[in-house]
Amino acid sequence: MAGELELRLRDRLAKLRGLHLPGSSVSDEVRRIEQQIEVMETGDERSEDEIWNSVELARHPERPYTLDYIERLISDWFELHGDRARMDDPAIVSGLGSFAGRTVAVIGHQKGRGDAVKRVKRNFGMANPEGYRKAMRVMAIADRHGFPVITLVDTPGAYPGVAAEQHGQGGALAASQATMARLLVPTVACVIGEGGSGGAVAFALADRVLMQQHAIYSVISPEGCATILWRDAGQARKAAAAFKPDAAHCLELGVIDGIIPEPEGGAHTDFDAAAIMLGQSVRSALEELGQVDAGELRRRRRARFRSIGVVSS
Amino acid sequence: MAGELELRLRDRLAKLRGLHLPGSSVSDEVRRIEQQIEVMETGDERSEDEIWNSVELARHPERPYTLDYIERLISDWFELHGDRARMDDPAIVSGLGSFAGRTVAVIGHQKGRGDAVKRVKRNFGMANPEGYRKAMRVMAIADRHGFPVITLVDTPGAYPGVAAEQHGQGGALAASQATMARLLVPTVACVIGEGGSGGAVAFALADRVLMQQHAIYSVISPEGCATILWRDAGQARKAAAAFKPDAAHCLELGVIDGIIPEPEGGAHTDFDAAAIMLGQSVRSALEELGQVDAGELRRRRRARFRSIGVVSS
Amino acid sequence: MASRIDVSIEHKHAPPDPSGSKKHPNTCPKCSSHYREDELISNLRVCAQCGYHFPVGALERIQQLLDSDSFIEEAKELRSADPLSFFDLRSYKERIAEAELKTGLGDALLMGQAKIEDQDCQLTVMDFSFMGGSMGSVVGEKFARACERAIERNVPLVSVNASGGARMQEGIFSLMQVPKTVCAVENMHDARVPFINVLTHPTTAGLLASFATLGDVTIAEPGTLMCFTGPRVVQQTVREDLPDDFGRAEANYRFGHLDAIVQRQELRAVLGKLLRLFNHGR
Amino acid sequence: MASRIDVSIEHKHAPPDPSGSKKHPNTCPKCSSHYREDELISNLRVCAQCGYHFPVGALERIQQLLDSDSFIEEAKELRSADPLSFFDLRSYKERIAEAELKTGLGDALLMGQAKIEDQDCQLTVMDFSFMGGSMGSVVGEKFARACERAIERNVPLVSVNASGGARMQEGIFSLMQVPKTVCAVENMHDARVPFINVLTHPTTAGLLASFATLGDVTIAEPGTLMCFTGPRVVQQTVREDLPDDFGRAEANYRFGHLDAIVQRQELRAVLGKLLRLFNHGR
Ligand SMILES: [Zn+2]
Ligand SMILES: [Zn+2]
Repeated sequence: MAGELELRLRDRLAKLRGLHLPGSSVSDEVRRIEQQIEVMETGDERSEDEIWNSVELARHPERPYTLDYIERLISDWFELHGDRARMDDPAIVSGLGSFAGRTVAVIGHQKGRGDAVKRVKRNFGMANPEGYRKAMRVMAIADRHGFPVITLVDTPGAYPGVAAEQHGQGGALAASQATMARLLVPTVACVIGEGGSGGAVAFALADRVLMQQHAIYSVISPEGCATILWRDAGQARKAAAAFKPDAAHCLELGVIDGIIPEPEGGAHTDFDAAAIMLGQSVRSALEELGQVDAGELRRRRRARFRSIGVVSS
Repeated sequence: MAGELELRLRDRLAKLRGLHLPGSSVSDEVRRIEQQIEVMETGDERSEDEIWNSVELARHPERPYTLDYIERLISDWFELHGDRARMDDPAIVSGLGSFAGRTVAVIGHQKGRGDAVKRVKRNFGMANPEGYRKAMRVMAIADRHGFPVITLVDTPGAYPGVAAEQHGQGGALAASQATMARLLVPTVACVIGEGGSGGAVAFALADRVLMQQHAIYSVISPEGCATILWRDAGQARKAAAAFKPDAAHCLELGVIDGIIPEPEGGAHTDFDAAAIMLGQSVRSALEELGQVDAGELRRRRRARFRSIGVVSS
Repeated sequence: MASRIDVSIEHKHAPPDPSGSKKHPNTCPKCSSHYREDELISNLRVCAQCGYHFPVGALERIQQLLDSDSFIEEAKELRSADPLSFFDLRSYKERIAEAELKTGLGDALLMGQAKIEDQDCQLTVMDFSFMGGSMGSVVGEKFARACERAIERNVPLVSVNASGGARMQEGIFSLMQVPKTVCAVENMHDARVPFINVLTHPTTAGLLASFATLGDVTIAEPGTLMCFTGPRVVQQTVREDLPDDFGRAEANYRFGHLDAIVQRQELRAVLGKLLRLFNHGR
Repeated sequence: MASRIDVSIEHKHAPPDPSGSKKHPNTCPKCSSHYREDELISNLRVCAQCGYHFPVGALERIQQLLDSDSFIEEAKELRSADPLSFFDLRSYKERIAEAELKTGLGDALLMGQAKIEDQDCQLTVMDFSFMGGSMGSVVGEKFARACERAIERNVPLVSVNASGGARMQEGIFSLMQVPKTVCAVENMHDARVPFINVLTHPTTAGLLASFATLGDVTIAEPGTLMCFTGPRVVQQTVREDLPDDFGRAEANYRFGHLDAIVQRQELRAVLGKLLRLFNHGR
C-alpha cells in the first residue's frame, strides 16, 4: 500500500519545496510529509495482532480518561457545565484550567469507569448533541479570551439515541467542527482512546491532531465494520486489520501530525507516566502554534484539512 | 410630569449642540431630543380613556399581525423555520423577503386569529426560548449577508411555561438582545400591537424603534400591574393610566424614535392602509440607516440604549 | 401625572420564604435553628445545621468576598430621579428614602474597584433588601458604568446579583435598563474583558433577561431562585403542580444553565481561582 | 496491504424501501401505482397517485432544476485513487468502474456552473445510485472545489444531496472528508457566499455531520431520511419502537432542523426565489 502513496507524497514534497511562499506555512506541510515518508520507510507493516492489541488497549476499561489527564496536567481546574438550553451532558467534560503556566480550555469525551451505574452515567463517552453544544460554548469563551483549546477525543461515537437524533445530532457534530474551524486560538486535539467517527471528528478539527500510541481513529468501529462486512460483530479483529485504525497507520496517511508515546504495556499501566508524555506533546505543540499569527493559524488549519484525501484524474 | 423631564432634555440638547464630534451621530441624538420636546409642547396629556382605547386597539382580535404585514409589504417571502435544536416555535415568524427592492430579514411575534385552535397554535404570540433561538439564527444569516433586519413586536410577553423556564427563557431573551447588539446591519423594530416586557425587548434592541399609533410598550401588562397593585386584574384600566404604555408617552420619554400613524379607528379597520403606513416608516428608517457605516451603526445603537434612564446625583 | 395609586406594591418583592410563615430573620426557615446575629455573620449567614443560605446584604457580602479594605466604591452619588413622579401607597421618593435609611445604600446595587485573593477586579453587588433589588435607572446606570470601568481598567467584572426584576415605579425606563445593560456587556465582550456572574437568591425576571445570563462564567449559590417568570405565575398559567425545585439553581444546573452551584463558604476561593484563570490567559 | 474481505458491503447503501419488498423501480412503493418511464420522467418522478417521491439521478436532477443547457460541469476528470487498495467481494476499483458504467458518472457528486431561473449559481448534485452516494475523497474534493469556485465566481452554492454517508472503502480518508468539507464551507461563509442545501432521500451520517447542515437555508424533499444514525442502529440501541416518521424530513421539520419541506414540483421555483433573494441582498 505504501508504495503508491509514498511516490505521491515524494512528488508533493518536491513541489512544496519548489514553492517560495511568504510565511512558514509551507515548511509545516513539508515537515509533516517528511514525517509521513519516514514512518513509511522505517515502519514495518503492523500485524493483525499488533493492531488488535491497540484496539484492546484503546478501549481498556482501566485506560486513563479525560478527567484522569486533567487531574494530572491541569491546575486550578474549573469545569464549565451546560449547553444553556436543555441539559448538561456528562459524556463531555469541558472547562478552564492552567496548563504550563497559562490558561487553557480543555474539552473531552468522558467515559465512566467502574460499575455499570458509573459507566451509564457518562453514557460510555457517547455524547448527545447537547454535549457538543456545551463544548461549542466553551470554545467561544476560549476564543474570546485567547485561551488555547485542547481537546481529548475518546468516544465510540456520537450517541445513537432517539432524542439525540431529534435534537440534531448531525447538525451539532457539523457545528462543532465549524466552530473549531473558526477559532482564532491555537488548538490541539489528542485522540486518547477511541476516535470513533463523527463523534470524534467533532473535536478533531485542530491545528495539531495527535494520537496516543495505542489510540484508534476510524470511520467506523471494528464491530460496526464487521457487522456491515460479515453481518457478524465477532469478526471485529479481522475488520480492524483491514481498516487499520491504529496511530501508525493514521500518521502514515497524513491524517494525524504525531504519535504520543505510552508507557510500556499501555497508558493504563501508569497514569502518571502517560499524563507526562501527553502533557509534553501538547505543550510542545502549543509552543509551536504560539508563534503563529491568529489569522494565519486559522488559514493553515483549514488548509491542512482541505488537503487530506487522495484522488486521481 | 413633563416639566422636570423637559428641563432635563433641554439641558442635554444644549450640551449636545455644544459638542462638535466627527460624524453625524450627535445630530441623530439632537433630532431625537428635539422631537421629544416637541411632543411635550404640543401633546396634551392623554386621558385615561384615550390610553385605554390604545390598549384595546393594540390587543384588538382583528388587529393586523406580523404575517398580515409581511403579506402586504414583502415579496418573494421565504419563511425560515426551526432553532436547529428542538423545535420550530410557531409564536415567532422569521424569514427572508424583498422589501423596497432589496432583501431583508423579517422577524416577528405571531398571534393566531380566529378560533381557539388557531390562537393556541400560535400560543397567543407568547414565544418559548426556542422561538427566540430561531430568531437569532435568522439574525446571523442576515448579518452574514448584509440583509437589514426588521422586527415586528407583538407579544403579551415571553411564555410563562414550565418547559420555557427549563429551557432557559431568561437566557434566551438576553441572548436575543445581545445578538441584536452585535449585528452589523441596519435594524428597525416596530411595535405593532403589544410590546410586553422582556418578550418584546428581545426584538427591540434596534437602530430605530418605532411604535404604531395604538401599540403599547411596557414593563408589565395592565392586568399584571393591576394584579400587583390591587390584586385585581379588573383594575387594568386604572393601571394603564398610571403606567401609560402608549406610543405618545414612550416617544415623550425618548424610549422610541417615532410613531407610525394608523388608519382612523385603528389598524384593524384597514389592513392595507396600515401596511402602507408601516412600510413607509420602515423604508425611510432603512434609507437613513443605509447611510451609516456598519461599525458606526452598531456603536450608535449601543450608545442609544446606553443613554436611556433618568438618574440624579 | 401618573394617577395616585393607593395600594402597596411591596409584596412583589417579598423574598420567597420556604416555610411560608413569618419567622425571626435569624431563624432558619428550613430547619428552624435559631442563631445570634454574630454567629450567623461568622458563619457567612449559612445555617450550621442544615446548610440553608440566609440572604446577605451588599455590605456584608463585600466583607465576605473581598480582600480587606480593597473596595473602592464608585458612582456612589447616583440616586433615582423619579421620572414618573410615581405614587402608590406612598411616593416613590419616599420609598427610596426609606430604603436608603434601612440599608445605608443609595440604591440596590453597589459598584467599585475590588480585590479578591489579590486579583484585581471591578465589582457589582446587589442588595435585595433595597426595594427587592429591583432594577431601575440607577441600577442600570451603575451596572453599565461598572462594565465601562472594567474595560478602562482592563480587569474582570464580577457581578453578585440578587433581584426581583424591574423597578415598576420607573415604568418603561425600568424595562429599558434591560437592553441598556446588555449593550454594556457587549462592549465588554468586544474588549475581551472577563465577566463572572454570581447569582444569589433570588435572581429573576429582568436580571435573567439581561446581564445575569451573559457572563463568561455563571455560578449560583444553592437554592437560588433563578427564573424569568416566578413559580406562582407559571403555576397560574399551566394550572398544575410544579416540580419541587422549579426555577431553583439545582434545576437550572440540571437543565444546563449554570456552570456550578457554589456553597457560600467556597465562593471567595472559587472567584479567586476564576480571576486567576482569566488574568493568566491575558 | 488491506486484508482481502470477501463479503459485499453493498447492502449498507441500499435505499430504504418503505414496503420492505423488492418491486419494479417504476412501481410506487407507497401505493403500488405503476408508471412507464416517460410518465415518471415527465412527472419529475413523483407518483401522480400518492405524491411519493422516487429517487432521481444526478443528470435527471439537473434536467429538472436548471435552465436548459446552463450546466457547465467542472472537475469532471476526478476519480478515486483507491488509497487503501481495498477489496471486499470485489476490489474497490472494480466497484468504481461498475458504478461509472451504471450511472455514467465519475463519482457520486457532479459539480459545475449553473443557472436556475436565470440566476447564476454553483451547483453540486449527488447521485445515490453511485455507491450509495457515499463520500470518499472525490466527493469531498469536488464539494470543496465547488465552494472555492462559488467564492471565485461570487455566486451562491446550491447543493443537492443524497448520501448514505462515508465511503468505507477509503477508510479514514472518507472520515476526513467531513472536516475537509466543513473547512470549505467556512471559507465560503467568510466570503459571504450564500449556501443553499437541498436534502433528498436519503441524506444521512457523514453528510449531515458536515456540509449538509451548514447551509444558510436548508430544505428537503418530502419523506427524506435525514439522520446521523440510521433507524435500524438506533432501534438496536434503544430497543424500543421508533416513531413512525423517525429521522424523516417531516420529523426533522417539527424538531426545528429544516426551513421547509418542498415538493419536487416546486423545487425549481423555490430555488429560483432563494437565489433572487440572496443575489439582491448583495
Ligand atoms: Zn437550617
Ligand atoms: Zn404512489
